[in-house]
Amino acid sequence: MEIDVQTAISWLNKANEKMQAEKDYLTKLDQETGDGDHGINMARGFSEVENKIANGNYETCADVFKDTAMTLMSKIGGASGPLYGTAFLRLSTALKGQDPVDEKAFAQGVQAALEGIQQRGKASVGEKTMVDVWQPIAAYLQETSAIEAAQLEKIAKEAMEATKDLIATKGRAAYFKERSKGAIDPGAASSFYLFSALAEVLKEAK
Amino acid sequence: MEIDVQTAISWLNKANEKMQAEKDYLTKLDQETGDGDHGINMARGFSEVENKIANGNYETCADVFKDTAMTLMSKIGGASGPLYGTAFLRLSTALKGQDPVDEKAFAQGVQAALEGIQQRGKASVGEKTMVDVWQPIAAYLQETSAIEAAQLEKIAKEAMEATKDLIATKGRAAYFKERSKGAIDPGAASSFYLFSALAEVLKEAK
Amino acid sequence: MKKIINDPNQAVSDMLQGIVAAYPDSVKQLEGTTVVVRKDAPVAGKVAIVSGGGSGHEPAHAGYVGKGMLDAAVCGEVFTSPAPDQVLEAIKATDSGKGVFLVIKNYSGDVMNFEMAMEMAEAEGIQVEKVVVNDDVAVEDSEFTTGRRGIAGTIFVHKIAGAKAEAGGSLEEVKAVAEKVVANVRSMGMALTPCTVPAAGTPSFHLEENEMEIGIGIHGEAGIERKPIASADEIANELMEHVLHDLPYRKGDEVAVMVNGLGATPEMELYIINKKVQEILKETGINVHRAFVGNFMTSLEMAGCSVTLLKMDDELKTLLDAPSSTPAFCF
Amino acid sequence: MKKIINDPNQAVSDMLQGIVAAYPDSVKQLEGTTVVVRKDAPVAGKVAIVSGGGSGHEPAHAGYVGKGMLDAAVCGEVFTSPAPDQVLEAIKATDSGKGVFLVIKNYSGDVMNFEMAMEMAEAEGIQVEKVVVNDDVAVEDSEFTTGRRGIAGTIFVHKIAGAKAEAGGSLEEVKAVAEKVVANVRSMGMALTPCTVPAAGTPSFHLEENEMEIGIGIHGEAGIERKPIASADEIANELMEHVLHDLPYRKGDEVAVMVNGLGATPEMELYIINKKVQEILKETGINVHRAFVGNFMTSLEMAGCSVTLLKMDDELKTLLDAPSSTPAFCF
Ligand SMILES: Nc1ncnc2c1ncn2[C@@H]1O[C@H](COP(=O)(O)OP(=O)(O)O)[C@@H](O)[C@H]1O
Ligand SMILES: Nc1ncnc2c1ncn2[C@@H]1O[C@H](COP(=O)(O)OP(=O)(O)O)[C@@H](O)[C@H]1O
Ligand SMILES: [Mg+2]
Ligand SMILES: [Mg+2]
Ligand SMILES: [Mg+2]
Ligand SMILES: [Mg+2]
Repeated sequence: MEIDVQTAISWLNKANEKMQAEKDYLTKLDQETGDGDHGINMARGFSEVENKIANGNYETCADVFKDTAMTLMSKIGGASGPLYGTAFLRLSTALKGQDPVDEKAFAQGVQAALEGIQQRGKASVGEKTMVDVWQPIAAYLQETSAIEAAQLEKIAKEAMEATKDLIATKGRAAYFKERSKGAIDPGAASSFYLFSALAEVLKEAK
Repeated sequence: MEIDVQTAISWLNKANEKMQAEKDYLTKLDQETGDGDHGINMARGFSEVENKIANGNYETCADVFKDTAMTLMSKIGGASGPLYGTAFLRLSTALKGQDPVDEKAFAQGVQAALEGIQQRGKASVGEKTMVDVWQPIAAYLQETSAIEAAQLEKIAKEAMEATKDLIATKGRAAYFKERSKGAIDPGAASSFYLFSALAEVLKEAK
Repeated sequence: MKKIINDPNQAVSDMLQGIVAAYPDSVKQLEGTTVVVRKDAPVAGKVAIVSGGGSGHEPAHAGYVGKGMLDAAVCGEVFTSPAPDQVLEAIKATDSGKGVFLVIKNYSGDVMNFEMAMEMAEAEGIQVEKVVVNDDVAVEDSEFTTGRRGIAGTIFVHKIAGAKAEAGGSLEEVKAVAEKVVANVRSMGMALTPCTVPAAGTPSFHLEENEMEIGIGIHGEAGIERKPIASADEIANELMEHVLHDLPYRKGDEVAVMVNGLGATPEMELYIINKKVQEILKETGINVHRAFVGNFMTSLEMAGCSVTLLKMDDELKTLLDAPSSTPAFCF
Repeated sequence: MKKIINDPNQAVSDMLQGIVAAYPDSVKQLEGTTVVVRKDAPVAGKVAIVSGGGSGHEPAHAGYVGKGMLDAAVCGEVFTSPAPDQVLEAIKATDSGKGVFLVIKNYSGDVMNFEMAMEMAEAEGIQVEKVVVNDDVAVEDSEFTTGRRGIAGTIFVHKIAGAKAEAGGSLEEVKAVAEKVVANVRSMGMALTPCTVPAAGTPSFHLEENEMEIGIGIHGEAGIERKPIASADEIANELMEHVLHDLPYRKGDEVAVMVNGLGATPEMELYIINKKVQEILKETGINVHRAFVGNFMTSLEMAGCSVTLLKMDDELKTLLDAPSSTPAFCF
């Protein structure tokens, strides 16, 4: 399976659809362990991405993801803005000259994105952040020989749900210490929606 | 029937007792058409009066009422402070050299008190203020040959209740115009308690 | 009732100690009273400006004590005018021989108590003059009623009368300029929530989640009209319509503007109101000399705001812009 | 949700227009951004001070733009750090060639966005330095976590770094004195009520009528401990205990004090807290150089307060007392 410009655009549009649909839920999660703006932030950021790429004329996935990165970086703000922005920027850089993107290249791109998130946010696995979703996804993509959409979604979902039992040590949720246990991390949830959008697009693309 | 220093003191103590008991009710009335402090004001003022006169050594009713006036004037504030203060000051002045005070002298004293309230507050009958209780009481005292406690109380009570249907044109309640209809005027209610205290003391004195 | 207080009956006295403890170099409390005065009172050769009223309107009035504004603030119980003896103490402590000027908000209680103090002070040979502020256009003005309330426009009277006194104005001159402010200032307010007098313990009225009160006062009393909550722009429109047409303020006029929070309104919302107020003034062709946005005359923790306009002339501009240094009003 | 707003998604943009409309002679909004700058920016020969963060903390940060404090405030969405490009615009608009100093509150988002902007500015050849404020003692400080939050103590950093820059200090000198403030300032807050982000529409947490949160932040997040409401004196005691022991502040020290309201707290209550705070300092033998009581760093319409202490030395005293003229902080 390959990812071409159209798939990339469909992925981001689908991701936006999900962020809009789950806006209130993401905000509710962020009210529990943060400041109650994550859904608002993601909905704003991804709707700007959809607008941006609708007006573009793209020849490469790298260009799509670069515009995505710049838009997320400048329209989200908060903690998630620089993190998602950095992720897509690294993905873009890794995919330069790779069109159409094959599975291996994509896997390396996601690995680079994960590393970008970790450099920027200085969080490792288990700190109850979006890293806890990106890491197992990056690992799956690296190790699999053929991406299975259902498996991709399942891994993201389980990873997201596993953040529930963690105690946060990074991001705002860290202020709550033990009290942060029992709620899903909002950034992990939005990352799940991002990858579940990818899974759906890949499924349709088949 | 005569009013001596002891009766005067009992009257004020009984009035204090009622103001304390009805504090919340008076405040509730004032929340409806005013600023919600009348019960607090009256309870504070009359408890200071009780303290003040407990420590005095009085030979005349005029002196009791003068201390009452000064205490109400300096401890209540608001609209009711100067009004009740003026009332008791005029009562005191009218009763100078009249001890023990007979019914006629007392009636003239209350009339003087009413006039004091009206001079100070510039309200006439029907403007939904304490004047609407003091006026019929002053009239009854002037016209009766022997004060009947039950009758005194009844007149005060009916006068107070009649303020319910009035539209206020003086005091804070005036801001509500038509909306001030339907609630008893708080100052009329506290005036009723003052005269009902007098009625009870006169009954006991018999 | 959720409040950060100790004994509700001690709230005003605790507050006064907290005010004096905050600014020990500039103000003091007159012993045995609820009066806050400039530490350097009486200021030689200066007419003293004394104001006050019930508490619960902070920073009014103690926050305006200082150079260029008030010489003393007389603080009553919450929403209860202070008694005449307190006002008298303030007059006596601030009179330097040039006389004392009282700024009174138009409420039966304030007027009666301050006027009684005025009579007492005059009996002691002190020259006293007064102005009664009645800027609230929500209330009908009529000879036969209590008349209009004094609300946030009072701050402009403090500032301008204070500046006139600081500049060496006589008692008559201070009175004249204060009356000019009163003649040219108009306000109107609205609220989203009621407030609770500490000693009462329950809110003064009830509003549904979708309701607001238009024409609110500053004593927790309900307003003149209850309606569904409107947008900030609609609220600004409604308040401005009443205020503008009352004087009226006309094309070519120059005004000072005050967008005042009632205590629990985020500044963000006050600035959103200010945006529309300034747009309306621009459309009407009215020039803005200066704007003030913040909590100046509050009503405990009431959420809401008021809008005040003061029509300026050269004298008022000079006096409004004169330096003042008080905790709550300074430039 | 009861708010005086128009479209919740336009609240910040409406607010910014309202701010600029209020003070058109002293501030302006950089076109196409959410940045409020001094009208005379860049100020020749002066290090520029830039701060900012999410909105909802008004008067922080736009209210501190002016002579003696900030050159620019970068305003994000409500409780959301502004993006790097906005911060970069502020840096570019204020740099006079002497460099730009960033005052950042310690939140993952603020730190990341401001640091990215710093890198971008440096790439454009602009000298940029920063300080990260982390005064909130309610949060444990540890290498392995996000660390302490920046709350009301940030205002002291603005004032003192601003005064140093105004006095001609170099970028290194401004940084050094800002770091000194951060090293010596500690705060802690509490709340009686939550607040509601306009675009979210519901409160961020729930408190029962008899509950309060101790150790609250300024983003509508719950605190570190929930308990029954205590008296003002007990609240002041608890906050002061944590703050005093943290640095620690000791007998003979001299401090500046800030009693800060979170948005919906009547000033009366802040002064009642201040009374007890001053008593505790007196008992402890700590001298107060200066006290500030009011709304300086808010959290929308949250009811509650924070207490901040800053240990002073001669340099800090001179800089804190230096004149500043901004809408929200002036003397
Ligand atoms: N240091 C970090 N490293 C990785 N992810 C982080 C970090 N800090 C925060 N996050 C992620 O960001 C999410 C919060 O994003 P958002 O609510 O938009 O920003 P903010 O916390 O500034 O309000 C968290 O749920 C978490 O997943
Ligand atoms: N001008 C007036 N003349 C007579 N009575 C008045 C006048 N103004 C107010 N009152 C009386 O005072 C009462 C209110 O007293 P109170 O609540 O203690 O004072 P305030 O109105 O200042 O809060 C009213 O109910 C009314 O009876
Ligand atoms: Mg958040
Ligand atoms: Mg009343
Ligand atoms: Mg009252
Ligand atoms: Mg946020």
